[in-house]
Amino acid sequence: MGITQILFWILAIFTLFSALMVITSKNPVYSVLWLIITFFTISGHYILLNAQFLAVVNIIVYAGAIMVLFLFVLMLMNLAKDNEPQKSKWLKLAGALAGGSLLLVMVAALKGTEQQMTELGTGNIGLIENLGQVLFTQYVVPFEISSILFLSAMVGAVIIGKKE
Amino acid sequence: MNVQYYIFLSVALFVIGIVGVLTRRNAIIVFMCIELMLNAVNLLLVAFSKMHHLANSAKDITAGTDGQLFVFFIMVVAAAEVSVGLAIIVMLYRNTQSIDINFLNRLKH
Amino acid sequence: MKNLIFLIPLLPLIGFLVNGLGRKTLPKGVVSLIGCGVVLGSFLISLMIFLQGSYSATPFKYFDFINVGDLKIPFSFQVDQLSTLFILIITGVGFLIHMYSTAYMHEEKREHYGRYFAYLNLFIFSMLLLVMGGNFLIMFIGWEGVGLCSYLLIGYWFKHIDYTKAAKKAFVMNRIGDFGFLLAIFWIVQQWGTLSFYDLFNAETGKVAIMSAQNTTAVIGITLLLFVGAAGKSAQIPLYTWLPDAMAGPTPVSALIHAATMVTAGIYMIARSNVLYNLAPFTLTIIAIIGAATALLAATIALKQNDIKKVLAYSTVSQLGYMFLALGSGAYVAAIFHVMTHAFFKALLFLGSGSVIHAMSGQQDIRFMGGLKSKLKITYATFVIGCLAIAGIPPLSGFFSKDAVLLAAFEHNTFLYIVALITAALTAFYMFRLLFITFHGSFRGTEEQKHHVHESPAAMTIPLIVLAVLSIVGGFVGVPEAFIQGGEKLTRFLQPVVPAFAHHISHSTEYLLMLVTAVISIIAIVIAWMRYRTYKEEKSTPFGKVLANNWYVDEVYNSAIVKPLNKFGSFANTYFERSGIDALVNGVGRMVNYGSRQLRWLQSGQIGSYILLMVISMVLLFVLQFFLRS
Amino acid sequence: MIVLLLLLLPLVGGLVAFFLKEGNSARGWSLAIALATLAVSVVGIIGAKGSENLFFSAPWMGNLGTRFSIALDGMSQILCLLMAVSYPLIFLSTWKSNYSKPANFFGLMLLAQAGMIGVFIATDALLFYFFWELALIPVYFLCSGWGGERRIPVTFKFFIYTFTASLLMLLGLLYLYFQTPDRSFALEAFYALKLPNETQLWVFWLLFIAFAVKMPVFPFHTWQPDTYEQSPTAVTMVLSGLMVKMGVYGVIRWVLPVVPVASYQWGDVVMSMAVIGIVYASVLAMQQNDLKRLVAYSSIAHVGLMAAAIFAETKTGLQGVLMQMFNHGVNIIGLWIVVELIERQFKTRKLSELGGVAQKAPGLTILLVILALANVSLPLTNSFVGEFLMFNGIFNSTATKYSALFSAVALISIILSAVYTLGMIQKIFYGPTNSITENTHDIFTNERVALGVIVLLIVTFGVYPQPLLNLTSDFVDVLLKQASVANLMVK
Amino acid sequence: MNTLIFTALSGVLMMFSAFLLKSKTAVRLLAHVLLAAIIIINLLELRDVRLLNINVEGMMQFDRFSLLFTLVANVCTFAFFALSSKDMEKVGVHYSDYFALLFFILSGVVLVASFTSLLILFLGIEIISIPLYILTGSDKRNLKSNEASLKYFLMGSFSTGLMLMGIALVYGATGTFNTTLMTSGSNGPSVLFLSGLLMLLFSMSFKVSAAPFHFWTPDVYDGAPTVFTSFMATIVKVAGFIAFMRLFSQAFGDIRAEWQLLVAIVVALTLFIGNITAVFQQSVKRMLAYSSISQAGFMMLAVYSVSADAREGIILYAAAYSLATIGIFAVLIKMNDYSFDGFNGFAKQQPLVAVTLVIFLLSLAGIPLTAGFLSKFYMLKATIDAGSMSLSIFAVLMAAVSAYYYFRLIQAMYFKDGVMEPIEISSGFKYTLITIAAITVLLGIFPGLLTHWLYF
Repeated sequence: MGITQILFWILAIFTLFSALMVITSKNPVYSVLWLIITFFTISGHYILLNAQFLAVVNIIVYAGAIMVLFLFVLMLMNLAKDNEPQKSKWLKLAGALAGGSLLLVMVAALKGTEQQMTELGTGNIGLIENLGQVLFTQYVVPFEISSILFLSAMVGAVIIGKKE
Repeated sequence: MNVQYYIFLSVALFVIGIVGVLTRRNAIIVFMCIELMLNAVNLLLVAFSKMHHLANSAKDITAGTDGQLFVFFIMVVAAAEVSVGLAIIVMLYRNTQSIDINFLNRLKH
Repeated sequence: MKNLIFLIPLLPLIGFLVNGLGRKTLPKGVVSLIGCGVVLGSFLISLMIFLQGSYSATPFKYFDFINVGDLKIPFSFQVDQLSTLFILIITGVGFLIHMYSTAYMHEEKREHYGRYFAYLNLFIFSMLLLVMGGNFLIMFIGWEGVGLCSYLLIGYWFKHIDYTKAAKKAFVMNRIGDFGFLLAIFWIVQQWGTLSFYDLFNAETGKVAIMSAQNTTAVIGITLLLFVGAAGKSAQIPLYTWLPDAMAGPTPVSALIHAATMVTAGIYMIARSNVLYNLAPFTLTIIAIIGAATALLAATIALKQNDIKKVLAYSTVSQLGYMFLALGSGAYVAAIFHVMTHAFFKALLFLGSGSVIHAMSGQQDIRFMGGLKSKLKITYATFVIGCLAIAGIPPLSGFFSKDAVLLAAFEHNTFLYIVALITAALTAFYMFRLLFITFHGSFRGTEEQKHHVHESPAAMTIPLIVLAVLSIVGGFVGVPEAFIQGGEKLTRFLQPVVPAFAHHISHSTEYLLMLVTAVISIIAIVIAWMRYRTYKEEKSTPFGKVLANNWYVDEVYNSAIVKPLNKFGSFANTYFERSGIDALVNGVGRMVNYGSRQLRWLQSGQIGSYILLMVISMVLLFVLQFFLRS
Repeated sequence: MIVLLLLLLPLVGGLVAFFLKEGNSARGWSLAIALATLAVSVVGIIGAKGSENLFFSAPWMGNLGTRFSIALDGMSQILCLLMAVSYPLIFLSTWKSNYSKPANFFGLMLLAQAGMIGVFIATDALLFYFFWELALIPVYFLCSGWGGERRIPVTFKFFIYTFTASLLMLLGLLYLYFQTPDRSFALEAFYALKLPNETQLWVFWLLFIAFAVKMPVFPFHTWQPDTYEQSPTAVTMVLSGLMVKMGVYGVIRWVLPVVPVASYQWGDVVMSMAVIGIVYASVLAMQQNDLKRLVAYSSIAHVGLMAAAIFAETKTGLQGVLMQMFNHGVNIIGLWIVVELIERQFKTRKLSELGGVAQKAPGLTILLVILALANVSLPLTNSFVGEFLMFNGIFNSTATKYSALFSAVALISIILSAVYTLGMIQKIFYGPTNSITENTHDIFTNERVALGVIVLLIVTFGVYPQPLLNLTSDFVDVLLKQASVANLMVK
Repeated sequence: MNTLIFTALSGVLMMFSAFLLKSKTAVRLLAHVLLAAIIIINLLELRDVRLLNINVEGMMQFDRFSLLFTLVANVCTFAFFALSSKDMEKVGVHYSDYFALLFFILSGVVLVASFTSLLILFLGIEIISIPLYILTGSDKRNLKSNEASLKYFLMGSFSTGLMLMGIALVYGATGTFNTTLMTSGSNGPSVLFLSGLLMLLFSMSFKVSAAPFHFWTPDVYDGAPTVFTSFMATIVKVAGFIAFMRLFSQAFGDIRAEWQLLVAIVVALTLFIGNITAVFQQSVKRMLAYSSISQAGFMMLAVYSVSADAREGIILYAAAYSLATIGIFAVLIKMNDYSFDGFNGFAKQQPLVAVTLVIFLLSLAGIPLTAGFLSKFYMLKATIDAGSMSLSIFAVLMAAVSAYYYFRLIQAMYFKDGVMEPIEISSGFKYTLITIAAITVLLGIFPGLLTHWLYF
């Protein structure tokens, strides 16, 4: 049981706990905050898997940009109160059960994979220059394509957001 | 260590996201849960990329990079999606003063 | 020769076409001229053939009627002694009746007059087809043709809905017979692959003639089915009820179709296929029994009828029963003989009654007649002759033919003989009852009838006289050997086609039987004389009532067959069809609609439920993929 | 070429008819086209015996293994003749009844004719299916466009019913296509198939259902009376006189020879269905008060007999069927013409409301009586020959153990048919006149001509049927050889 | 590749056209011109004439199939423009931006039609989806439109999550995103691989609105502005199918036995729910939404039986279905009343248009002599070839049901007489409709016109 393993367990527990908090906490703002924490723990995982670049990007993009955006919107709608309307507990139960069974099934299915499972490796492909290398040689086309995505998203945001 | 743990972890996260989607009424929270699902996927991808790197680094030094790049693209897309999604939610809020998805039932049958 | 024969049926056909198409334009004179002329023409031709005695066992083939695979049915005529005899009767009596009709129907409107003669000619044509046909199919064509004509002529006065109903009844009853006939035909095809009489029956090579096996299923089946056909056409139990109703038609029609010719088609058919019947003694027995039963039943009914034509109708049925009795006893010649004589005197009686009705301006109920003998001398005289003939008083024709029948019956089965004897007595009784009530006593009609009463014109009386003569002398062709050497002319004449009846009783017994018959008839007549010399109201006994309503047979049929059929029909129509089959078909559509209405609830509009359903189905599919598939 | 012409004439003519503005020109045009088709078909049958004119084949639809191949063999000839003879009669007899939007009406009529001719001459399964539907669609529009007040649901039921069945047939054909070695829809390829028995047993139903609904055979018949009742009489003529034959034709062409063993195996089932149907329909016909429904049921009875005779698999029976297809078509069109006349004059089809017409309209009476006699298949009318042959075929069939029983039960129909047909005549024509019928006028020239032609056909082929029989004799021999596989095996 | 580039570029151009061109007519004209240019380029590319070559690192593969489909999609879009682009003005003020988004979507279509890497697939689908979320909501004042857009967005991104999970699992199993290199291990496909496959199956089913992942379809199609519904229901949907087929034939073709059962179930469900539910609809628009589901069921048959027939068939189906549906929608947009009764007496007022509508409906119902029949025919052919008679029988029965609701519209137009307030229809519109109808019939008689491009 190496140090990485111990760290993994701790992080995993944190991740799951905070994720659960995201979906359970009454106050939306809290959920946002919990989600941010989740992202941090996930970044932790990335570091463990020494994908440093992704860890950083994750924090910047998600925790930094996206979640802040969420927060803004929530504030703007001042929904930061605990009395958010709840689904009837039957529906909740049903949802939980469905999700639980899905988990059960997938886990049951995937644990059959044990024998052909390989160990995780180390190595520094996660470093920015290596990624950059590949990104701008092999993956340049998708990279360009994603620009179309952004353009359309931008136009969309304008169409939707702009007051008439 | 064994990749299996990561599979289970991310599957668990993924399912938690799904459960969130199923159990919450607030559109934004639902959306956040979806983001959670995406992150679960990211985690899994990274884990796999490491795995494949170990498996194939002998013949190809950049083996497994693609997985991490995919994560990168997912983040890109997620960002774009968020911008649009929030715009839509705000628009709806402007019109109805609510983002409760239970009230979205003008269209049915 | 061949073409000459073809002319025989062709002439009436032409007459039919001309009269039918020109019924609006042609004046009555022309119509009657054509109508009678064509029949006379074919009569003369057939007479010529008869005198030449030029018969041919092999049929004359004109063209392929049906020629499919190995089923070859030519359109062919066969003119041998048997058919010639019938042709003579048909055309001869037919001509007289045509002539009679010209006077009887003269009040009809022009186009209806034309229509009448067209029908009459068509009937002669079909009847000739029937008797001349060289195979069962051509015979069947004529068979149905005469059925059609009787339908048309019974319903001739179509304004009266009842008449048309009677016509329909007649046709349907005949159809029931034809049902049997057709099946028999198919069976014959199956057995012997041909329908030609020659190929079936000729002594040397005939497929049936060379058979030895008796009472095989096929033979019995075929003969029985053929008999069903005959029973339908010749009004035997159980299919006789149409004949009395058929009296709705004009009287000459009754005389021609329902007495002289059409109803004897059944006898002709069985006589024609005697070779076949000789192989099926079982069938013959049944025929004999049914014949005797019919004869008796009809005779009893005739006792209580008050409609002059009804009496004659039932007596016809009874006489037909006689003929079948003869057939059943194997005495084909006797049957044919009786057909011939019966054609004479029954036609005579019908025409006589027609003359009476004519004189009484449409009155048919004998209770309102009486004392006509002074006014209608000729009619009366001829009528008496007819009655004597049918009663079998020697030496009139009826005596010989009836005697031949009784003799055969006696040798075949004593019981049947006794039944026949009783029938003979009854016949004599009701015929003279009719005679006395009609012509004797005092006049019971209305005043202006009384003034109107007059002897019929020559066109009507001449046929009466001719037929009367025939009724007297007609019997001499069949004087039994017992009387004169070289009697039984008819038998010898028909020898090539119809085998003679093998007598095996002494002449003395034969004399005795004749005596018995004659005496019994005379006694019956005397009783009738005492009872009906002067008309008095008949007191109705319950049994008499049963007879008057002819044993309620019609009612029984009605409630036993017609009603249930209609019940079933209306049930099927309203319930089984609509809410049975159709409901099933529509049910599918309804089901779809219902399902549609239910499925819509899945589309609740709630994202939550949508995703929930998706997740659940995901789970299910996962389970199916990983844990249920082997 | 002639065969192609036979198809193109009504097709093009129909399309042109749509663009004719005013009614009479459309009428005249379509009548002209119909007559032209008649001429062509007569030439095609008498003129061009076995010459190249009777076949046409061209590639189409690329690599689907189907060809645009059409041919006129004995059966096609007799049916095309029927088509060609009927249409002028229909147009002639309905000359006086004025339809709204005549251009569309006659255009659709001609299109339907093209479709049906196509069905009768197609020798390629896919092509056959194409025409099958092409014939259905115009008729659907005709019925629900010009029909009675309940037309829309009734016609729709008819459409869905037949459409579903025909889709199943398509699957059957498709399946057979995959069984052919060289993946082809050609008729010969289908005939060359030797399918294993158990396969045949279920393929049979896929194919047969479509035809059974079209004919219709007993349990599938419920659409028919309603449809006949609701559609305009001209269309009813097409439906009952011609379209019905598509079903019979289909069985003879695409079922019997293609799945012989199954046809043999299921023969008893189908025959009993048919025979029950005959009696059942006749009994129902006796119950009807509506003239159209009565004729409809009697038609069901007659067609049932054809169905039974087909599966008897005897030469006489099949020749009878082929001949009867022609006769029944002609006769029933005649009956419908009379129905049309009566309906147009008295504005009612209720038998109970009619009566005494004979006194006023003797011409009509005589013609109808002759038609009725043909309907009860009296000797010397055409249908007697056909039915005689069919009954004979059934009775002498070796394909079923119960041949005698079947024919006996079926033969009951000649009694029942007499009952309801004569009943009909009696109710309409005999007895005293009433308020509705007292000022009846006799028939017009055009109707007189149409009915006259029909009566002529009835009598001619009743007295001398041999020409029609010769036309189809060879075809039946070939067919039986093809289907005779069944007779080798014991049931 | 050229097509892709030019489509994207024209999208950008349209973006800026708002500043350059003031009149909407000019904008529309520009859009038409650009699309025409794209079609030409596409044609050239199909005939192997490339203006510029770009190394795509084996992430895309512009084979005949993809190019032919792109061509079909572009042509259909052109028909869509010709018929309905004028009606986009009614939706909102951002006229040029709508065009821009449509072009972006088209580029997405090109991507999903020619991907060989799951990354491209993912990007393509997103490029298709995100603009659609917006177009759905583009009628901003209309609550239904808003609601539809949010529903579509949430469920769409949910399915994206599923798809990503699938991709990840597949990647885990094979170590590559390249669909052509994916090989299941020697001892059968690993569980990872299969569960990834399932996830992908779910998400793709969602995109093509196959049951039980179809729930979004009726609501979204109903809520979206009709113009865009028409686009969504046709071009986008069939693009989804092309992606579906490509993915399952390339990546999972060799382990067909593993997933055919599931696909069969999905097909059956889709056909059943789509057809049965459509029967009861009272609004034509919603009926068309359900009919699109049922048609999807038929197209799924191509996925079920990945074969040459299926490829030809799906192309033909794409063309037939898109053209017919676009035509019907184009007329529907003009109507003031979307209910069936709204069409009562339509034939009297617009005989010519009615005829074309009838042709489109017959094509959808799969009546011979229309492209619709042949495309269904191809599907059945492929299915029977793949050895599932029962499935095809079921499909056929459902097709019969579909005739029920299509003919309801015909009945309304022709046989039910009602007074509908007149609608203005330009002659150009009419001629376009007639042309499209003519194409539908032509393809119904000579499918070779289209399919032979796959080979020569």
